[in-house]
Amino acid sequence: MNEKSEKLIDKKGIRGDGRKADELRPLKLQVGVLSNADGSAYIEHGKNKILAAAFGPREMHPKHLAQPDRMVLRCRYHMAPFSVQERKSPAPSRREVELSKVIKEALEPALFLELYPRTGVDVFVEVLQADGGTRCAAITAAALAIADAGVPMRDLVVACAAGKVDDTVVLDLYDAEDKLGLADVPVAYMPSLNAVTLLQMDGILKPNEFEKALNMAMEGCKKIYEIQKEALKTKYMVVKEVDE
Amino acid sequence: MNEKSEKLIDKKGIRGDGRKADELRPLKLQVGVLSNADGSAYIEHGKNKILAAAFGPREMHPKHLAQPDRMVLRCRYHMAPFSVQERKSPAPSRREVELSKVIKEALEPALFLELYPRTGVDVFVEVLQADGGTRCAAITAAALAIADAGVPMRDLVVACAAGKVDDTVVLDLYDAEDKLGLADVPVAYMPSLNAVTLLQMDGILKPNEFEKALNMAMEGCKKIYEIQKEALKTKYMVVKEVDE
Amino acid sequence: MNEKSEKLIDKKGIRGDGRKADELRPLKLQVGVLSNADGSAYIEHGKNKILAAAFGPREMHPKHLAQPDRMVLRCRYHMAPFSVQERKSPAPSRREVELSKVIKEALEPALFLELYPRTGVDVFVEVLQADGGTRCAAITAAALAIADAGVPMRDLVVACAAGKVDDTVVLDLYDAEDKLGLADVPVAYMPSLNAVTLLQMDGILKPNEFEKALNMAMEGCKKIYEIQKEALKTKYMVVKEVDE
Amino acid sequence: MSSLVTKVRLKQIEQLIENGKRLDDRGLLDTREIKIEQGIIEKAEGSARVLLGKTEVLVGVKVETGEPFPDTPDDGVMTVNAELVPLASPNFEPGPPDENSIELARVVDRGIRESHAVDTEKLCIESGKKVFVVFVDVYVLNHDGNLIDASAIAAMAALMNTKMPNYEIKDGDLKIKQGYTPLPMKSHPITVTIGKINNHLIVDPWLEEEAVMDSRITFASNEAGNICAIQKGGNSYFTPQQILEASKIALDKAVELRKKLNW
Amino acid sequence: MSSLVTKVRLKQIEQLIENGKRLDDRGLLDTREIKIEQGIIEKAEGSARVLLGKTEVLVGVKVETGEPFPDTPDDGVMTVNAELVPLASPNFEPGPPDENSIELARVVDRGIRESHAVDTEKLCIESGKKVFVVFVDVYVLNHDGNLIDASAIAAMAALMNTKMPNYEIKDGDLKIKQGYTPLPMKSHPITVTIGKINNHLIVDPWLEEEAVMDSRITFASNEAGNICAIQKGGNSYFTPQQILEASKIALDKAVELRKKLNW
Amino acid sequence: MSSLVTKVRLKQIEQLIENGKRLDDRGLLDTREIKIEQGIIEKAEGSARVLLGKTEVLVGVKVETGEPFPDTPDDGVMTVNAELVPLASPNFEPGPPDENSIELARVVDRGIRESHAVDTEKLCIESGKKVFVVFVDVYVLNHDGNLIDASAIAAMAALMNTKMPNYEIKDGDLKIKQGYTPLPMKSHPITVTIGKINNHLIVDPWLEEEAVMDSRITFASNEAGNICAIQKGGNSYFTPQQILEASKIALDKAVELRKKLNW
Repeated sequence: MNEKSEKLIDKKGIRGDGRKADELRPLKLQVGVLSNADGSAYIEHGKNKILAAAFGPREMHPKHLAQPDRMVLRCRYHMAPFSVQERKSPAPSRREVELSKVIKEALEPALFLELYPRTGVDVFVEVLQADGGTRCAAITAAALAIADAGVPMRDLVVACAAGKVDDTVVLDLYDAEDKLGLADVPVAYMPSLNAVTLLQMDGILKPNEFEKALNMAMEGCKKIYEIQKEALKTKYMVVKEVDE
Repeated sequence: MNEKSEKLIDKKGIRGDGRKADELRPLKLQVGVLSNADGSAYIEHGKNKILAAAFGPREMHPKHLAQPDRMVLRCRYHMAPFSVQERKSPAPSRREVELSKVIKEALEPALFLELYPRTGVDVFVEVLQADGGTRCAAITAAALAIADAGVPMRDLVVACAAGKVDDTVVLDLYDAEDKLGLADVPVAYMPSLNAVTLLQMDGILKPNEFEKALNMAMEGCKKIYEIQKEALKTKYMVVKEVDE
Repeated sequence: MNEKSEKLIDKKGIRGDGRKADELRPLKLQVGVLSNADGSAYIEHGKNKILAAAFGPREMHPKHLAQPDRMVLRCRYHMAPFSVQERKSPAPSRREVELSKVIKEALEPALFLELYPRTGVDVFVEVLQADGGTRCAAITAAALAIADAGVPMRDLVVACAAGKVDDTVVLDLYDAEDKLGLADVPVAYMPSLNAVTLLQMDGILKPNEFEKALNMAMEGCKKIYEIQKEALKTKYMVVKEVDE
Repeated sequence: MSSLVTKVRLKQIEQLIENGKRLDDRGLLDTREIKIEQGIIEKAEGSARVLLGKTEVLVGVKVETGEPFPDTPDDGVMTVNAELVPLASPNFEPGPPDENSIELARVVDRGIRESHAVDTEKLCIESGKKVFVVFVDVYVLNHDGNLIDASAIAAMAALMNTKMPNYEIKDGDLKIKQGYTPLPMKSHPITVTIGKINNHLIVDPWLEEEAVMDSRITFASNEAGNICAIQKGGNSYFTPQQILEASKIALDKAVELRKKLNW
Repeated sequence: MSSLVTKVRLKQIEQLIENGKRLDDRGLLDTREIKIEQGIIEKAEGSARVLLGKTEVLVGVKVETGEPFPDTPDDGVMTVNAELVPLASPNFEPGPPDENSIELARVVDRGIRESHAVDTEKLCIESGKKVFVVFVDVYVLNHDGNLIDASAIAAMAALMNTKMPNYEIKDGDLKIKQGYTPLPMKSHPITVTIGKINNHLIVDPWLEEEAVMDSRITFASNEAGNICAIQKGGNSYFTPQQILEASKIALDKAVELRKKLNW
Repeated sequence: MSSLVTKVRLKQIEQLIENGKRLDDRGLLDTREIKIEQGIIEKAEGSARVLLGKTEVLVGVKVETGEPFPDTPDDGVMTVNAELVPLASPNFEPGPPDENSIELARVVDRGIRESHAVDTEKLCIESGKKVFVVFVDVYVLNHDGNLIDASAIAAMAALMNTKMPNYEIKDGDLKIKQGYTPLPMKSHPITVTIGKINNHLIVDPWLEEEAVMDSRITFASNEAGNICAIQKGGNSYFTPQQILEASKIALDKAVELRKKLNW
């Protein structure tokens, strides 16, 4: 994050894209969008456009990675070459490797790993367009994809960032705020269990600012959680209608 | 291929290297040239100099690639670093990966894959010097190497290109025609089965030109087929003499 | 090596770092320096600082590398990025691959490979600072690490180079002599068996110079051998004291 | 592939085809429905999503500057890459491009390059030094068969959607000006793939057919009805007669599609 | 990890913790003893070896010249790489960096970068063309748990030990002068990791605890007591209350360590 | 290797050797027949094919221009690469160079480099900026043992066959002129490898012998009878006496070969 930020919030407290400090970007979620995956979801969060797919529980490949006492979750977070300003090489960057790991660790607490020993679930995330906060949007979509695959979950996982722009703690940073702001705090959360499953921070925050950002991010998560549940219901309601 | 070609054929219809439109380059084939391979062949086709070796049918390595109901054919087409004008890195290029695949698919129709379940045949092609039409010369040699390894075949596979240079459909393009001509149509063929097993095209051809090029290429194949059979006979006749 | 060397030895026969022709650099050896390895050793030889660790005999991983009739020794010689003047990429260079192989072949003759069929011993060498003669120092430390792991040995292996600087055959070249000298002859040796297990040479030597260098290197090895045995004793004496 | 479709399914497909029918109710020479959506990746200079039945391909085009190839100092560079990302099929695995994605990229590339679809001569900024580089990234999102045609159409649709910044050269330096120009194009090739099952030719094979089919052959053709690229694939053969028949079908289909797409 | 520590051992650790004790006799909020040795790699521009209990990390710093990133033409470059070399643990294998070493490098990098520890603005030689590049190579020599804190402290100690050649710019060329200057630094972040076992928070978990712990959370903080980087790891969760509690513990521990290290 | 040759075969080889004989009827100190063919790859600047018994190696030399190494700004660059291509042996696999091909390349390189065979000082075009780069690519076509000697001889024969374009420097630019000059060379090292089986030394071990032999040692020597490179290989040892004996044999053999080859 920057040391000093240009003014990104005007005198009335309105941000560069017209939002108030604690306002989310527009968000759209769709479940069951890919026919070959066992479960899938598509998210548009601001200008982020991200697909997630889940395969499994299925036999591990290669077999020696299977665990005798639990299911193995694997995740790949990957950006399309055209998703960012400068074309990105399709080979995984160090950033993508790290994000794949923290996303996996954000989703694992939601799963009953011990229920399916010797199997694996693979979650693949493709960022088609990036606009700040891709890891959070990826988690929100990935949790839906896992649910859509019929894998039992303790709760959905939902993610949202808060951060600091100018002197203000704000919710859900977009690209420009991500680059020019003072701090970014991505949070993944299971609302009904009050459990934080991902937490990272870049930038500089006073302890009280951090507490405020954490709470704001969790409030954001709760709002997205409602949209998430709605998206899941919508798909299965449609299915029900077809069945009748 | 080029959009416009310089004049490569003179008024008498004679090409840059002295050939007529439907004439093949000089061609030399030798079978059983490597002592460690189960089968091998060497081809000089124009200035192309290519070695092919076949190993198998043998146990697959790694084992998990073996198929329960059929033999697996693997091919590697590879160019020596010194085979072309500018030194080529020995790491396989995308072109070499694609050619390995189409060469494999050109040879497979000649094999009785279901006869040797759980086994593999590996064909390795090394282009020692390249002069246009290496994939065709590679197939012609590879088929001989497989036959030399004693693997039963429906027919030999033989390959030759036709193409368009200036306004003329010509047989068996050499390097300069390949670069400056208007179209190139490599064809692999099993003459006694009248079966085309490889067909590609680069450039622009009218449908009737394409038909003419396809027929011309097959005629070229038939001529090379005779040399191929001769080479095979020569080796085994020599063996016979030695035995007596 | 150079064709012509600047004067590296003064008129009194004293070398750039103050040593006489047949004098070793200061040498320090420590055994059992790493708690996770089965055996380990640290060497300071001149300004070389090198760690070696041994793991095993243990199950081979991957399993298909295990040999039904003998133990497999694997070695990795690796340089830290900060060990040399210009930062070195951590990916193994061709030089490191070759040295890993010759170091393995220098250590193997000391082991009773047939005693532990189906198992493996892994030796990892990390050069933390390089000052000429790293392969020799690495072997001296690696042999101690193997001994420290409790793997039975025919003898310790000890290594030292001799070479030619100006007109003189000298012992144990340091960095500047390695770069500006006329020849370098690294030798690994098992003193009690009178067996040379590594021998390489760079540069130009007359046959009688080579013989002299070989003998001088073996004399150097014998001196280091005493320090090696002392280091091993010191560790196990300490252990003994603790036990009492 | 035999594990994908049981032999029962193979027989079923063969019998249907012998009666001129297909599992998904198409006629032998029908393509699946094609939907094209352009411009959906705003951050890319061009993009298009193509649905060919359930096969879904997204292509993004990025335009950057770089060096020309030494042998064509006055031409811009166009390069095609294809990723078979693992969410598209249980059979795709993460990792560097394998022979299938490399073949896909090269066949799509060949159709565009050989028909001179992109006018690379207009992409030169400074001869021998600086040219525009057009990156065409093919992203397969759902694999339900015939990736070549879906990718080739998506790549062309994305290129036709591509906008480049206006610029001028001042004292050898590139200056970006206001506004955008479309990528200069000279031709609009259309790619059609024919499958062969038991000596029957079918257009636009889908996943279940690909699992049992003998071979495929792809033809790219331009506005003039000329062929500009061919690729045979699969581990069986075609007779010369079948090839000529397939080329006629493919060229006819291309004319039909060209009308439908208004290319 | 369950193979490393038997369930018996897990129970033992849990019971100890519930009584405020640990296997190695520490209190729940005690760090292991830290030993720092600087300057041991004379050929590197800076170096430090840190022993955190039996965990041993060596960091070497090389300073070279190179190009700045296009978006920060006036800033030098700082880059962190971590190698989990196989002599440090029977579980480390030779090969390119895996997700664990990449995460380690990036967390160490983030603490240094986000706190602006290295004054990269002073590392510019010629705007947009030539800057100093500071390579921080983290070398884990023995893994006995909590690699993040040991590596972060060693990286900072090595940077504080780093000497750069004096230089001047003459006619656009870099001329090395006599003598050395310390690497310009603006801040000295301290990194503290908290583990969670059965809803108990422990400071500086060691190997046996890591094998059974639910999750960890790392806080880097600067002289002003502000947080400059956070990383949660592990396949379980924290409640928001646990996070706030952990942040307070980590910040307090950092103050304590800062005094002890005199940073 | 024990699977290649049964123990029966090992015993047979040992017994023969104890009687001064070998499986292929050679004496212990005889090399196999050597055939050298130069210039067979017309498109390369130099090439040679060597048959050493049934071992077959093809070396191609390409001469291009590039940058010198920073520490030798006035020297051209010579680089050796070796490929154990899979058609040469059922035990060679496709893929990046393994330790065997890297060792082979480096031993061949060392013999040429340390004897100063190529006069790299004459390959400088512009000090510090542009030099000739000589790529020596060793291609093993059939592996019947003793790849080092066959490759080293083939590399030297290819270098001796190498023709460079005549050129002049005009205003800092390289201009190619008519005609060719031979690559400038200063020395012609010859490489001889000795194997050890049961304390017996044999010259030029072939495949069946390599499978059972204890160790090998290679000596490269120049016209003056000086040693310019040594490499011991294999998982056994030599006594110092054996080494001196081997060095004498190798130097004698080199003299013999030098006469035969007229180098």
